[in-house]
Amino acid sequence: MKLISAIIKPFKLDDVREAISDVGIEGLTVSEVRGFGRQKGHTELYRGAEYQVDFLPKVKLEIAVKAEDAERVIEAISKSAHTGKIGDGKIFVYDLESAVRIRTGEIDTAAL
Amino acid sequence: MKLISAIIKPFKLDDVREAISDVGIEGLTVSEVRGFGRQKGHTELYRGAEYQVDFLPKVKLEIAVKAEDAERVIEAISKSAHTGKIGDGKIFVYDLESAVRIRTGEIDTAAL
Amino acid sequence: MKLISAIIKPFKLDDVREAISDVGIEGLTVSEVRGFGRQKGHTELYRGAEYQVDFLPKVKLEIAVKAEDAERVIEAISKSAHTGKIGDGKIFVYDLESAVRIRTGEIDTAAL
Amino acid sequence: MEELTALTGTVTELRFALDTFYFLMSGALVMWMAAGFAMLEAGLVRSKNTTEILTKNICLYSIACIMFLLVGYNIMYVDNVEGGIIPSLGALIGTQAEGADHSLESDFFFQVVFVATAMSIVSGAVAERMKLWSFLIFTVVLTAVIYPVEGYWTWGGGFLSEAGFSDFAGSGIVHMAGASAALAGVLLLGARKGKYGKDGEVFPIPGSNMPLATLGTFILWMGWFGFNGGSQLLLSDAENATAVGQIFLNTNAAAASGAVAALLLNKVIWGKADLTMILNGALAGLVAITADPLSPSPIFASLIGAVGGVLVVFAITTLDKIKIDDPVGAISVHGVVGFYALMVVPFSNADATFGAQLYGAFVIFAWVFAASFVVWMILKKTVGIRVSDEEEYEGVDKSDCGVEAYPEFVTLK
Amino acid sequence: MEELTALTGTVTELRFALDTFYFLMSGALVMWMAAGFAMLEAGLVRSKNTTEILTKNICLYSIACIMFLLVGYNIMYVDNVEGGIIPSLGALIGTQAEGADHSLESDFFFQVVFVATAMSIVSGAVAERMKLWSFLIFTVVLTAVIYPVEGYWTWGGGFLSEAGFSDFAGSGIVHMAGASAALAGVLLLGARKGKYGKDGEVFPIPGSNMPLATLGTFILWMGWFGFNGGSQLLLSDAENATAVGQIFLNTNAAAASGAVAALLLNKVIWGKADLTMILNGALAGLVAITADPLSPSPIFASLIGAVGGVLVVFAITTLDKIKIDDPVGAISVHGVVGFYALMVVPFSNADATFGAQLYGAFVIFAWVFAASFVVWMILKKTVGIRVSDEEEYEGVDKSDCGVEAYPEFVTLK
Amino acid sequence: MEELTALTGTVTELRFALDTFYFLMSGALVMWMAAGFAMLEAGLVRSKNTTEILTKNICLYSIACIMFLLVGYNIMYVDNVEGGIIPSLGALIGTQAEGADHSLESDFFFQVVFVATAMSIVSGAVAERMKLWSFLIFTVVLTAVIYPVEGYWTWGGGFLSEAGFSDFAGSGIVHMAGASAALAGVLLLGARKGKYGKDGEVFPIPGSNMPLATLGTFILWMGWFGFNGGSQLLLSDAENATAVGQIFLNTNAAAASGAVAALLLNKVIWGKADLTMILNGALAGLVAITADPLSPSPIFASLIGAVGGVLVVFAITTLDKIKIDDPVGAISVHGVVGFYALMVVPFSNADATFGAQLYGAFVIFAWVFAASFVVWMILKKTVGIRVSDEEEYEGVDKSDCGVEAYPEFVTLK
Ligand SMILES: Nc1ncnc2c1ncn2[C@@H]1O[C@H](COP(=O)(O)OP(=O)(O)O)[C@@H](O)[C@H]1O
Ligand SMILES: Nc1ncnc2c1ncn2[C@@H]1O[C@H](COP(=O)(O)OP(=O)(O)O)[C@@H](O)[C@H]1O
Ligand SMILES: Nc1ncnc2c1ncn2[C@@H]1O[C@H](COP(=O)(O)OP(=O)(O)O)[C@@H](O)[C@H]1O
Repeated sequence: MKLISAIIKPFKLDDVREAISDVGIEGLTVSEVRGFGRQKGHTELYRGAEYQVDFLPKVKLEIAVKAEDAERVIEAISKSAHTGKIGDGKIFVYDLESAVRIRTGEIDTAAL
Repeated sequence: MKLISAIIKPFKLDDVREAISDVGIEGLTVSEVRGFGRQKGHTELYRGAEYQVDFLPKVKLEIAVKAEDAERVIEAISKSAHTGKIGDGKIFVYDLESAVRIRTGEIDTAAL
Repeated sequence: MKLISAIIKPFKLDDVREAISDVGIEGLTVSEVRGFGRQKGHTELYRGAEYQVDFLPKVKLEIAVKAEDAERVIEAISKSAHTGKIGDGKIFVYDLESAVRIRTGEIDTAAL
Repeated sequence: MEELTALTGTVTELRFALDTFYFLMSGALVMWMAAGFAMLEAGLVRSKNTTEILTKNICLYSIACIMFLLVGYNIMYVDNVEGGIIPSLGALIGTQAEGADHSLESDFFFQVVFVATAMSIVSGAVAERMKLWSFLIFTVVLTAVIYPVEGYWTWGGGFLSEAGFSDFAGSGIVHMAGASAALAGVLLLGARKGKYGKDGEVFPIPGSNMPLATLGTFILWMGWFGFNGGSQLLLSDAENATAVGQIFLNTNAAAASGAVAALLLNKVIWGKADLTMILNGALAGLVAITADPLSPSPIFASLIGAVGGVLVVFAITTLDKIKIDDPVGAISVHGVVGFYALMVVPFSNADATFGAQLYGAFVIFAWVFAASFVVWMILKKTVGIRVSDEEEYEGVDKSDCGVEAYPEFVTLK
Repeated sequence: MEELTALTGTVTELRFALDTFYFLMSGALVMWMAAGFAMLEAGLVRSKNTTEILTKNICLYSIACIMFLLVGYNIMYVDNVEGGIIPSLGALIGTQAEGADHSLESDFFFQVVFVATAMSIVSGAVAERMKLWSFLIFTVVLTAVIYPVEGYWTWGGGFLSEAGFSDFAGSGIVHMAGASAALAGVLLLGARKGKYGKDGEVFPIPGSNMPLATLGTFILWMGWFGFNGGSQLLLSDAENATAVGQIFLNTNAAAASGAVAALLLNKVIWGKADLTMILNGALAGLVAITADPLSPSPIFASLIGAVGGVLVVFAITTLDKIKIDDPVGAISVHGVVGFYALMVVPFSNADATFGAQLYGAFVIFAWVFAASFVVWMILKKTVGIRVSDEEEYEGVDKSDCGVEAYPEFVTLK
Repeated sequence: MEELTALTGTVTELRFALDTFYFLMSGALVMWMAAGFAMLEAGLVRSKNTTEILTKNICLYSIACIMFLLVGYNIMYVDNVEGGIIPSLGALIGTQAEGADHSLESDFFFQVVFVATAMSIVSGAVAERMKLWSFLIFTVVLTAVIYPVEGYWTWGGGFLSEAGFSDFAGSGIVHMAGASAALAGVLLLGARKGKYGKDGEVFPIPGSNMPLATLGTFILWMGWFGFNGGSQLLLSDAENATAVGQIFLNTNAAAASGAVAALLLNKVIWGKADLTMILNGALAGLVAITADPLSPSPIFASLIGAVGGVLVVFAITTLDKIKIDDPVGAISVHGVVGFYALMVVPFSNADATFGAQLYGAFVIFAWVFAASFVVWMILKKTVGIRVSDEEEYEGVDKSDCGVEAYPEFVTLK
């Protein structure tokens, strides 16, 4: 099994979710994160002093998938999260050793 | 070493923490996440239009443990987070290559 | 490639970011987490009843790096996040199988 | 001579106008207290129950206005027997009396906002677990019948007023009455899940928004100038104007002392300044002076308020010990301190006696508690008064209102 | 005799003083409505657009005060022809008339806050997507010219007042006028991104802060006592004082009934108590009674308010169906219900006729809508009225103000 | 004849009643400013220091009320020598004078809320790093002694009033005085950690809640009608009533112009509309007109306010450059603009001279700054005035109050 972790632009979340579900994956976990990268933050102004807000709000998706599905999911994310502008984000893939579905006790691919 | 990542129902957090500490693990890191899975969100109503709030608030636990402890911790989580109702969540296990305790510089199992 | 995940004290974030960028790494992803460990939370008081707030606000950094950079980055974090007081946090290292830069489709080390 | 008569008429009308205006301004300030209760309670509950408590507050005010117009005012004030127990029944507000000091409509407006205050007290105590609709049905009964009946007994000229019971602006009639209804509800409702441990531990459930709670307290403090100041009922001559000034001064002094007393007590006992206790202290000071804001000297008023501020801190912790769960401290502030306020009147007001005060307090409590208990019980047996465990866990905003209070903010669950 | 003359003078001055004071207090309450609109709108937009809507609100109030002082008041009230259409032009507020009932300055103060109210209505409807600076330029024109001109037609003694058009406190002149300007803006502006789906779905965009929205409503409710109560213009004799009391009572009753009607309707249709609809219901009740808060009996006033509360719920859902995107419901509350308010006057006020009401409503709408449309259009063609897609996505707080409303809080984007 | 005498008596009492009522309403509005300061400051500090600033605000108001009752009012107003420097000492408020225009109690009530205003100014400037208890001890001294002494010099008939110093409603006596005390505190306290870089950079620390800050400003704006309007002290004849109307109009115009001036200046310099600057601009307009809200024409009042709005923007950025860290801009708004307000009086008020104004400003500043400096210094040497670095980092809410302001919300630390 693989764990795909994708950092994307927040407003792409719905598109990505749809794309993933189109390739047959229903489960995922999302968190609000802040990204630092080539894309720079913006300058804010407060009481006459400018300051740099470096971080950018991003959304992180974690999706556990069967090894054989990984390729398709990565592709689906790549396409649906793509805008071509800097800051589109990254997809990282790790090896997932095991998985448990708490409700049923099913394990590994059955748990996904 | 293993990294156990568990996605559970928020109101189970205290129970799970207790169960884990009962098997001798004291350290863990928690984050607020949103889950999408078989369990569906709820419908909200706003000014006469209904809409689906898909995501469900979940809590993600990350626990680094010695390889030999992994089994016991997984079991402790499985039991304490269990309600039997859909949406109980998942436990994922990864291989953890190395660990450092920043305060002391201790590494690997000594750092946990 | 390696994925370095560091849990640090929030007020050290700026220092750590600087230290990492000094060793040539520009990208990272940050999230707000809560830590439980040896460092205990604090007692709060509300309407005459004391209660223990166990969790401590921490910040989690995730940094994907080339395998050969890992050592240097870990050291940079160790140093810059260090206060010597309990609760300084942990650094965890995983193996990262692959990476994709969504904007360009570049993969693996080129994507970092 | 004719001119003099005309001028006398003009002056009489002018006094009527000023007294009416004074009533209307006071009433507007008391109306504003509805916002105060709404903000205070919204700040002291968890974010998942905030929309519902706001809904309850705006709806209870609205229902109180409607029911008091339809029957409540009539029950309380119109065509009643002097010194009686059972009021006459009827609808609407009657007709303007000849030679009245102010317009009937301004009187109604000033009175109606008091009913809403009494009901606002209830909403805080039963927050975070009571069904919206059962609460609203109870609101109908309290504002149409329960409150007007006991209001008649004193302010409407009923048997309590004849017995010498003295409650200037309603520490008992409004505040303790509201708290009595609340207590009956809380007893039947039980504590919030997770509030008390198996071994008697008290687990605090902090309110979600301190600025709102503070704003609510300031609003109430401001509105109370109308509440107490308007209760003099007349302003247009030197004696009455002076009295109203005295009332403003005493009301303010009592609130300030209540806050400071709670602050100091907190510092002594716990070493910290728990803001919510200080807010309750200020409100306790206000309730404490409400039974007689006119007779005490400013210094004595300050003392009365300070004792109120001390009392409320102990009341809150004591109620927690006996597992009476009141998220905002309403029973302590309005009930315990309301009772104390009644009992302290004879110290500065020679017309009041401890016996009459005790008698009045007992009668009001007995009636409101018993009547409320019956209504809550009927509701419990029929539609139910408590939300399901799951709804309580998820927050009543979702189940009752469908709208979250802060939908965009990430919260700790 | 001399003494009598002196005393008569004193009494006359005293009346003047009381009526002036009554105006000033009423004006202060209406000024307070500016805060109410600001909070209501800040609560009903998303957090990323909150600083900007606050900025718009405080600036529009300020601009309204300046423009109305410079030319608006003059256009509306000074040196105009009775029954005319085109007002005389001039600057500043003129001079105190001999034998006036109250001071000119207090009159100006009471009037100026009304202009701000009209403009506040606009800001809510165009929220979350209109450029700050275009909005402010429009504010200049509306408060300097568009509103004063139509204000002159009725309240300044122009042709509508001669035609028998009756609008006591401004359901049409203030509220429907504001909504007409808003409608013109919204039509040229279009809906917020993501509000309507390709297949006609309506995607709700929940407001970010319900306590603020509720607070705003309570503030408006309170301020409305000044808005309607002050519109009697005189207080200092028995008849007028009684009238003002009646107005307070009716205003309160209509608001309460509007809220309860919206609550019940929501329960019946959707099974839940949508707080934002209840808030809009209360405001609808207030708008509904504003065209004539004096003539109806309290019961009839309640009915008027209740129908307003029902109407607003249907108006909001209907506007959504035809894709008119109004984040706070301003067009429904002030426009639809404002029109209804005008049309219901003849039922209780014998001096009003349906014909004249329809005529007045039509004239006001036509003028304000057309004039606003032209101004918005010019702005659109020149500086533009809508922010870029990216700015809209990022939130206008960043692009227009540079300051986020809640910079420390983690929000769902 | 007897009837005439009786009627004259009635009318005299009626005037007394109206003037008392006017005082009480004005006082209630000024009391409301305490909530305004609390909300403004709560919005402009970080969330981790919000509970503590709320605690400070409600406690300082309360302490001010107690201390001014006990000794402050006596020092300021009772049994003093005309034209003197050292006031007589004594306790409580004295006795009602024969033939006074309004009740003594209403006078006290109106005066006491001014003291609280002065102290509220301090709390904002020293926010986010000063120990709660040291602050409260300072509050006792300022409200019991420092303020009453300088108050006596002008309003109590002391040597400054004799010297022709003119400060109608307290731009100097209240606002600049508060700012002087604040400045002394800030100098001894130092800047917040992380506010200034080693190389002189200014790192902004944005406030956590813009709607609260805006609400606070609107509350202050509203309350200022009582602050300035009530300072006419009399209302009940045509001249005074007209004056009060003029004051309302000018106060409103100055605030509006201050806001718009700050807006335009921000646009020109930085291209954005920084809401917090606009709020400060409105407040600067209010402070600017407070030294004389009666003499200027509305247009001139607008100018005065506009210059105030410009001044405050430069003052804020300048203070930052010299590393005087004032989280809410209190020293700029109340100090810098307060001084300017005093100096602008002679332009419209022929009775004032630049010499006397400068003299008065100097005396007030010197006294309040020096006396405060001494008190702050003693506190610093004994109990300490600044929290530890760790407490400052963690937020003073935890260390001082034990209660977080928004415990459920996830924030960026
Ligand atoms: N080495 C990295 N490790 C972890 N996260 C990264 C890394 N580099 C970038 N990111 C994440 O990806 C986001 C986008 O990266 P960025 O360099 O801004 O643009 P792009 O991906 O288009 O080159 C960043 O905001 C950050 O969250
Ligand atoms: N494939 C997956 N990858 C990552 N997280 C998942 C995955 N499937 C489910 N989850 C997480 O687990 C939670 C529970 O899953 P769900 O399918 O709703 O119920 P259950 O675990 O009872 O079958 C989801 O809300 C989501 O956070
Ligand atoms: N086994 C673990 N797995 C995951 N996170 C941990 C673990 N142990 C500690 N942490 C994280 O590291 C933080 C610091 O750990 P703690 O034991 O308090 O101090 P120290 O690292 O100085 O020994 C914790 O707050 C928690 O977030």
